[in-house]
Amino acid sequence: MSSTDRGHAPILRVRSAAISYETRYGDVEAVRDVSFDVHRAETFGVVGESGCGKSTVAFGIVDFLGANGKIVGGSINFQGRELVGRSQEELRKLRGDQISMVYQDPMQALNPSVTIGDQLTEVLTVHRKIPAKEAREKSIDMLNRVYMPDSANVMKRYPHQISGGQQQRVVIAMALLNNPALLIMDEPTTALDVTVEAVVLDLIEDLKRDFDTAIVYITHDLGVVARVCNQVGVMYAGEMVEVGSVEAIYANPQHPYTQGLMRCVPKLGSTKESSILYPIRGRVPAPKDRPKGACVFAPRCDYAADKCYNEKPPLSTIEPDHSARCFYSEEIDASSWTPPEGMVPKLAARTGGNGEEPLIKLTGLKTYYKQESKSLLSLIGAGKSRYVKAVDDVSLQIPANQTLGVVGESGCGKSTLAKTIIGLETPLAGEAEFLGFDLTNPVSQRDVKLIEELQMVFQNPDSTMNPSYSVGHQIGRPLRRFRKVPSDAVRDEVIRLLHAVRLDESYYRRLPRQLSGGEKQRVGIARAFASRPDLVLCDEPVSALDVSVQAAVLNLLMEIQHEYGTTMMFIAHDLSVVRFFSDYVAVMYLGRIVEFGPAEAIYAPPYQPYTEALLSAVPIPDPTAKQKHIRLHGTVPSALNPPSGCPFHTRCPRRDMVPDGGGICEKEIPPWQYETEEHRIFCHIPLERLREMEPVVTAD
Amino acid sequence: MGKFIVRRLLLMLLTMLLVSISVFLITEAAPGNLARNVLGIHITPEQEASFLQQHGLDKPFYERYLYWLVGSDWRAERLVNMPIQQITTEDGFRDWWAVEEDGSRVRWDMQAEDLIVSELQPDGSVTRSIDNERWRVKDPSLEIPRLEEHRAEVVEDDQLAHADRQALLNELDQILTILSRKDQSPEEFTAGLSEPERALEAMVDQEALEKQTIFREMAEGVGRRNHLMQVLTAYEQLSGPLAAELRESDFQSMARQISRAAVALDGVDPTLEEGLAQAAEHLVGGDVGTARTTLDAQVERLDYLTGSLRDFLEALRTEQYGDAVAVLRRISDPAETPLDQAQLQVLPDLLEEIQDGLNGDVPAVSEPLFQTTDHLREGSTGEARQTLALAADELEQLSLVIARSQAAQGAGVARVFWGVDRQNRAVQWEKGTGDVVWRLVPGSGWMATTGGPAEYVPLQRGLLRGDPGLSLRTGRPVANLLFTRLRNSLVLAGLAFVIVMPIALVLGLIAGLNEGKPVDRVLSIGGMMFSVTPEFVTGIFLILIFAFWLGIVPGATVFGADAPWTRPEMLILPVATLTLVELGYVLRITRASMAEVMKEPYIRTAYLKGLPGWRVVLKHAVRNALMAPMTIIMLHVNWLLGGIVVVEVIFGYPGLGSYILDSALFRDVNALQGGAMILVAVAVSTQLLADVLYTFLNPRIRYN
Amino acid sequence: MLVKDYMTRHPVMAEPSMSLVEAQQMMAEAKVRHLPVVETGKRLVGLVTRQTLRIPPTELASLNVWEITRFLSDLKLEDVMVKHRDVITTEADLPLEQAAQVMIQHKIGALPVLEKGIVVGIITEIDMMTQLTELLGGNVAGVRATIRMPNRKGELAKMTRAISEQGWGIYASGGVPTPKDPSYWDCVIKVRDVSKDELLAVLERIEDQEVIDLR
Amino acid sequence: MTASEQTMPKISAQPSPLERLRGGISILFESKIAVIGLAIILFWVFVAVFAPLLTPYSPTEQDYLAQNQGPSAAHPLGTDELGRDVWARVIYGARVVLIMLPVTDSFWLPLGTAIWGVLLGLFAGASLGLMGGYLGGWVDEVVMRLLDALMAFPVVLLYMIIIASVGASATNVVLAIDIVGTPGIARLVRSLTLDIRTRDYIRAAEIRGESPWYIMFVEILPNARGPIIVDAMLRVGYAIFAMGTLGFLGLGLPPPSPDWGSMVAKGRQYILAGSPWAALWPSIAIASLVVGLNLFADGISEESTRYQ
Repeated sequence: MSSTDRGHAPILRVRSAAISYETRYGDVEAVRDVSFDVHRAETFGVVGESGCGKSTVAFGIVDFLGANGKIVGGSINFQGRELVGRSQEELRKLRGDQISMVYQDPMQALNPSVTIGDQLTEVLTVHRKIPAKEAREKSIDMLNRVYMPDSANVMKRYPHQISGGQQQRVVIAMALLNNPALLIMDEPTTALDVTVEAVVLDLIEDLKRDFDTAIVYITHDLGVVARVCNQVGVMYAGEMVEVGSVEAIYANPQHPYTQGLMRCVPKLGSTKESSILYPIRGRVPAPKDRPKGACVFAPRCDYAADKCYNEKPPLSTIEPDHSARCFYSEEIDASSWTPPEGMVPKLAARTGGNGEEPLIKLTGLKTYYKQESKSLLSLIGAGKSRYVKAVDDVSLQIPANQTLGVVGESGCGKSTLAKTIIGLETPLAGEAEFLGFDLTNPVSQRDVKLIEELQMVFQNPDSTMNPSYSVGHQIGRPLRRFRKVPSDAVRDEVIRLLHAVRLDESYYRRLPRQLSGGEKQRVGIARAFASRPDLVLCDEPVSALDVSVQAAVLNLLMEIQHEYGTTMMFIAHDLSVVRFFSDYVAVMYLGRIVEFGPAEAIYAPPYQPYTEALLSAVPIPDPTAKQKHIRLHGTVPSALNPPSGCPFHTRCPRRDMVPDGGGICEKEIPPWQYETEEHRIFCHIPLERLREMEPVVTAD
Repeated sequence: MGKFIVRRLLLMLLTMLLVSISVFLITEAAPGNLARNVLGIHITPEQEASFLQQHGLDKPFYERYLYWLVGSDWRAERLVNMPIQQITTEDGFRDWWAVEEDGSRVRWDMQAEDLIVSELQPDGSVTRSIDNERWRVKDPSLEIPRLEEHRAEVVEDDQLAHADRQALLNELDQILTILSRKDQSPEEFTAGLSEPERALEAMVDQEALEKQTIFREMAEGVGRRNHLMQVLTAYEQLSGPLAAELRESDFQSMARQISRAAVALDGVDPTLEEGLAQAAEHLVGGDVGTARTTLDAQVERLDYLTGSLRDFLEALRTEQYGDAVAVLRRISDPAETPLDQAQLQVLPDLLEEIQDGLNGDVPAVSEPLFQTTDHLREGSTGEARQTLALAADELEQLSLVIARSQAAQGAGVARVFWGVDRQNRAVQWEKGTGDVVWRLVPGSGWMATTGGPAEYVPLQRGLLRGDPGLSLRTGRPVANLLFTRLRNSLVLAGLAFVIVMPIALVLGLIAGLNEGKPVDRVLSIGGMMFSVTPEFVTGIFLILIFAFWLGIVPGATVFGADAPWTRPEMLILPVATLTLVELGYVLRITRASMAEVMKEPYIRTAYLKGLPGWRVVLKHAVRNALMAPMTIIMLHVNWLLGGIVVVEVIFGYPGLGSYILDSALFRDVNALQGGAMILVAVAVSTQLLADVLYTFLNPRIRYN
Repeated sequence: MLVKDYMTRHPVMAEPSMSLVEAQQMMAEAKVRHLPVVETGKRLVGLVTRQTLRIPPTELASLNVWEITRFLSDLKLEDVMVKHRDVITTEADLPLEQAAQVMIQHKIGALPVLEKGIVVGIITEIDMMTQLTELLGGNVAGVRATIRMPNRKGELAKMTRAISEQGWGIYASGGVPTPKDPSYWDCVIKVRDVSKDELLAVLERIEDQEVIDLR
Repeated sequence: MTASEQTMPKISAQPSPLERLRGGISILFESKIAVIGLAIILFWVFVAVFAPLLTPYSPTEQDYLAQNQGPSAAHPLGTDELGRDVWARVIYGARVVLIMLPVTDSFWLPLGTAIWGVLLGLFAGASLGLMGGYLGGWVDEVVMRLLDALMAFPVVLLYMIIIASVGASATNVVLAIDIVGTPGIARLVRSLTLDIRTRDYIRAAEIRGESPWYIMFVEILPNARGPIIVDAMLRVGYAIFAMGTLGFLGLGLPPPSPDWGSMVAKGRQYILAGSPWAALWPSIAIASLVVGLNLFADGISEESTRYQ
């Protein structure tokens, strides 16, 4: 269809739009000079790091910028109609009718105290003035259309009563009810697990085709863009620096920022031996600090010339469907780029950990949470308590100096496993041994010698540091506590650590609120390594960071690990990152490890069916890559009451490969099958059948 | 949901339990004396003890708390060994009765030695009859040593006539024999004891015993009234061991008494008169030592003049009748008492007072004394001596009878009976033990008797069964007044609530919608000012403005406990005060909540769905925005209750708050507890209501 | 080949209260010639086309230039549009050719597509033309052959068999009765990955059929 | 990314303490209501500190010739029913409220009754809240049940019972206000603790093997200080409120101390008799000081949340 549609005028045409916010520092231009077209049945992706003005563009389209935001220039033309300068009442008629939005966090976006049915039907009754009954029927139809199970019932429920993926479907159904010409999706899958994300992305694709809707898709995830978008606009610091078809941009990024972004993201299958991540130096400037009359990216650009600092580059067309805001886009060739000095992590080839004694060894570890039942009996302490089997029968070992990656969907017990090892949770059963120390007792009962050998890097940069104390104090605290250095040498040691995480001395006295997310994370790493631990647990250390910062932090972790010879356990939900970073990988599902082995073995057949499903759900930042289409249906069962037998049998897409058709999966816990000594798979399907599987991803 | 409510109700009960225990504990620890608060500061320690006993306050803390909580009737039933029932009389009082096996309702009182049973007739009238069958031997193992001791006393008692003593000992021995037998039922005891006891009873002359009281009262009366006696008492005090504790005012009154005595002796004995006058002067001047020395010289003379009648009175007061007889004989003996002119001036008056005090109740003694006075006045000393001797003989005879009666009475086997008295208490009556019991008898004040009620369990149904007990201050059931007061308070609070809620919520929503705009500023700062100004200040301002300066409404509410609605205009200012304070509070909460909700992403969603502004506000914002205020307002009821106390005090409104304040200041624990329980119940149940409401408004909780 | 598959969804639409000038601007911007006029909820109330917007000069003749400006700026779509009852519409589930017939019959260039009175799309001559080109493979590179064959059973099969025997694929095909000769059909096919000569050689071997055009 | 994120200023340079102080003051002056509140508070602190210099009278000095008078040159605010100077009593009353706590006749502590009425409760409440919130489990359960029970007491009842049982004196009033205030503070601190304890830096401290006390008082408490300080400020206002109420009910400072509440209570009896002055001025004093404190706290918290 696209060939014919391109002949039509675009549904949405944005030209040189600029949006400002009034602040106490005066008007700050959050977005400027943004131009793009969105056509019928086409998805226009807006990518960029946080703080680049992506969402502002989305809200600017419908002029819903809050009390202090306003469109200060340019034109936003919707189906031939200029939207800038329209009255709110006119815009209101468009919103929800011709232009709909889908938001990042569906739970937040749905009113918690109004039933889903009411929230859906009111879109129809307000815009269409049709009888409630008819609106209801239409709503149910639409819910069915987005593959909502039991849709008539869902209408009566409240948002919290359905799962996150279903909530997102409701939001999508709500957006589509009036058959809008334009759908704006603001990070619609960011809050979802990768398997759910895959299903929702499929759904979006289906709907786009069936409804001919033009979609503006905002995301920070290059993989998602590659999967769903036709056209891409890359935003940086409030400007659109590159626009083009998805193929063109991925194959041939022209703007240095786009190139930088691509180099930050590990490809699924790339390893730290085979590839290097190159972070973009510096960070996104705050709106008020953006250079004026110059290229906004110049301060971070490797190609920046004098001209870039003195003149603002126009959006120049390279190919018919591809333009970039760079003076030198013609000259720059991404493939001949050489990293600047100091950006390449200094990693000598490490001696493999094979054959070495395992540093840590877990055998049959179980950590259950007690769940207080809400019965009356429990008031007097006689209630029957049930257990959430957060970690169930986990056995693994990490060889010294190696990295174990742990992946799985949220709630699979990754974090609990880490907490158990570190001593914040006490296991119910099983053995855990670390260099001969017992790890089954809580941290409060552990010896200081043991405590200092186990440290942790946390996920959320905003909460990893105590806002009340300076950087120096917080890095110094473990040094003082473990008496690693004499107290008069603490300062020097802290500064040494700061240097180790690429921060200079001036950070010593800074308070956390004066740091950016990446810097906080670096301080968190410095703090974890201060006591020179043997084992560092990283609990999603980069998942809250922008890609360029993520690359920097990953590099840093690798370097420090290399320098200190530390063993690591790396927890993440991003399979590409885990693959990139780890030597060994454990895949967890519902508290159990379902596959364990060297990283390269996990990402190649034979797969445990869950691993296969995970891999095929990962969005790959390459529009040409072929990926198997395996989707998990239903939701992860409650860990309070996990399925009998194989925990995965309720959702397993490969049950037909089991000889008896899958009956055994419901009854018996699967055996560990050893492909190699190190690679084991937790499945009833015979290894021979598993080996017949094809690789999930094949590059074109 | 049901489970949740049950859970909350249980927690509420738990809270109330904790509160009631702490109120009990705190009032327990509080200094001050309830008996004095109720009866005035002049009561004697015995009376205080008796008061505490009668209200069950002598019991240990936990026992009282238990009775208060779950009632004492079940315990009393076990003690009385009969079912006990509360009935409501026609005039609205609640009476406790024991229920006999045949179903008739009875209760008792004790008159002298007799148990009187009152029986409630079906027509509501009450018949009374003697019911001594109920007495039970207290406890042989305790009685035997007591009786043996008594026997020894009887053997020693020189006041007893020989024959009486023999008869007494005879019966006593019989009783002891019977009591010493083991394994007898109470009935067998009663049967066996009846004969010797009857014999003992025959020995008791009740009339003679009553005369003891007459003697004693006369002795005290004369001692207090007669100036000469007072001088002697004063002298005793001055030289006694407690002299150091006497105070200035005591000296002053002594001086007055002494100088009055001096005046009375005018012309009788100038030396004595002068001496006394001097002593009085010394006392007034504060020179106690000299006063005493001066008195020292006078006392012997005074004693001589009064013919040692002081000893006579003292003997009668202490029931040493032998000594009294001896004094009379001494005066009648010329060798000992010359009856000179001075004595003749003093003695007749004194004797006349004694005889007046006896008031003809003991004619055998008072008649001869009367004659003696006459003779003395006439100067015929010989005849006077004869009549005095006669009085002495009569007194001696009487003393024998009294001694016998006392001994016989003391020899009776102590009997006890647990029953219900006419003041709604379970009482253990005792007789035959000889203990003195003080009782507050309605109409005749404090009375001391031997035998009578010994232990009380005030009957109450207990809070758990809806009975908060009797007010210690008024003796009326707490519940009666509590509910009137509660109703008055509810009228006040309810009116305020009805006015406040719609206005405050609407204003709050308006302010919240216009966050940061002038209308919001005015409303929220104005609201804050009203809500943080103490109620009494607001009240004062309102009184000043509307009652004092403008004079359009009454400034105080003075009406009976009953009807707030008899003069509704009186309610205007109290309600206005509460309204202002609450208005600001609710407004601010609603505003904050509304402003918060309007920033929620789902409101943005609603706008982006293209809903008109009014619909977004009404359908999506208000319900969520009301969640917080509703619950906080409910929690604020607690606070409102406090405000009501203050408002009630400002305007003199007869509500629950002022009732509790008075009870707390008075330490009327039952009333305080009753009020506290109502307040806590109101507070906690509104919290429960808040939770239920919150759950209703917030489906997220409802289905968890 | 139903209307709903080929119509333009989310057509540009206008409100009755929109001024004539604005509507003209909008049509120019969005490059459309037909503008369904809808009230709240996309309920059709009328239709304007570029023609309807062209005010007949007779109406303006008596007015001076100021009056014309005012007249034009006051003119709303509801004054000039074709009212709903006169608008010819179609349903989304109709076959495409039926819709085309309606258009031919009424000599109109566009049909608003309704579902329960709500505009869900519009189908225009252009859409039809697009389908015609698609039908005849206008957008695909390849050899286009027009073959004249007798109007009887089995002739088309003969041809397709001949082509498929060569392992070629027909990418588009269409047939119309031969102009002025009802006993023959002219059939157009488009074959990819083949040279003209090869194709001609194969087609010429078919009996009773004649290649009349090859390009 | 939302609008607020957009406008969020990024502090990139390290400001000196002086600059930070100046920043704080500028935030304060940003809010007009905070400035007004501060002015009222400072006025009362001033008259309290310099009370002896501001009036020739003693607060207990009686003048039987001038009872229940209106304002005059000799008595700027009039006199009360015993002929005491109302101005003197009001400003000496401010002393008791704000700058000194009389413990015995001759001994007094610095900081006023209202301040102590918050400080002790703050200490107890913060400790309980931290323990309940951080340690959780049965400690939390016990602490919360007790506080719930305490909260279920209607406030005035609690005051009455406490004061009635321990007797009316300044220290006892302080004690009562602290006891009543403790549950509220504890709840606040607990909820803050529950939030803060989920932060990763707490986990970092835990895996360093820090003791619970270190975590509670060094890691958690400093981060809860903002809301606690604002709350404490409101509570000072509330303590004045409570003192006034207690005084009014006859449960406050024993006479003849210049206690605002009891001044109102006494003066009230003469309002309708035509002498409103003795009740009016202390009422205004209480109202203005409490309102001032609330304005200040409101302004501060509003400004600080706006530019967080």
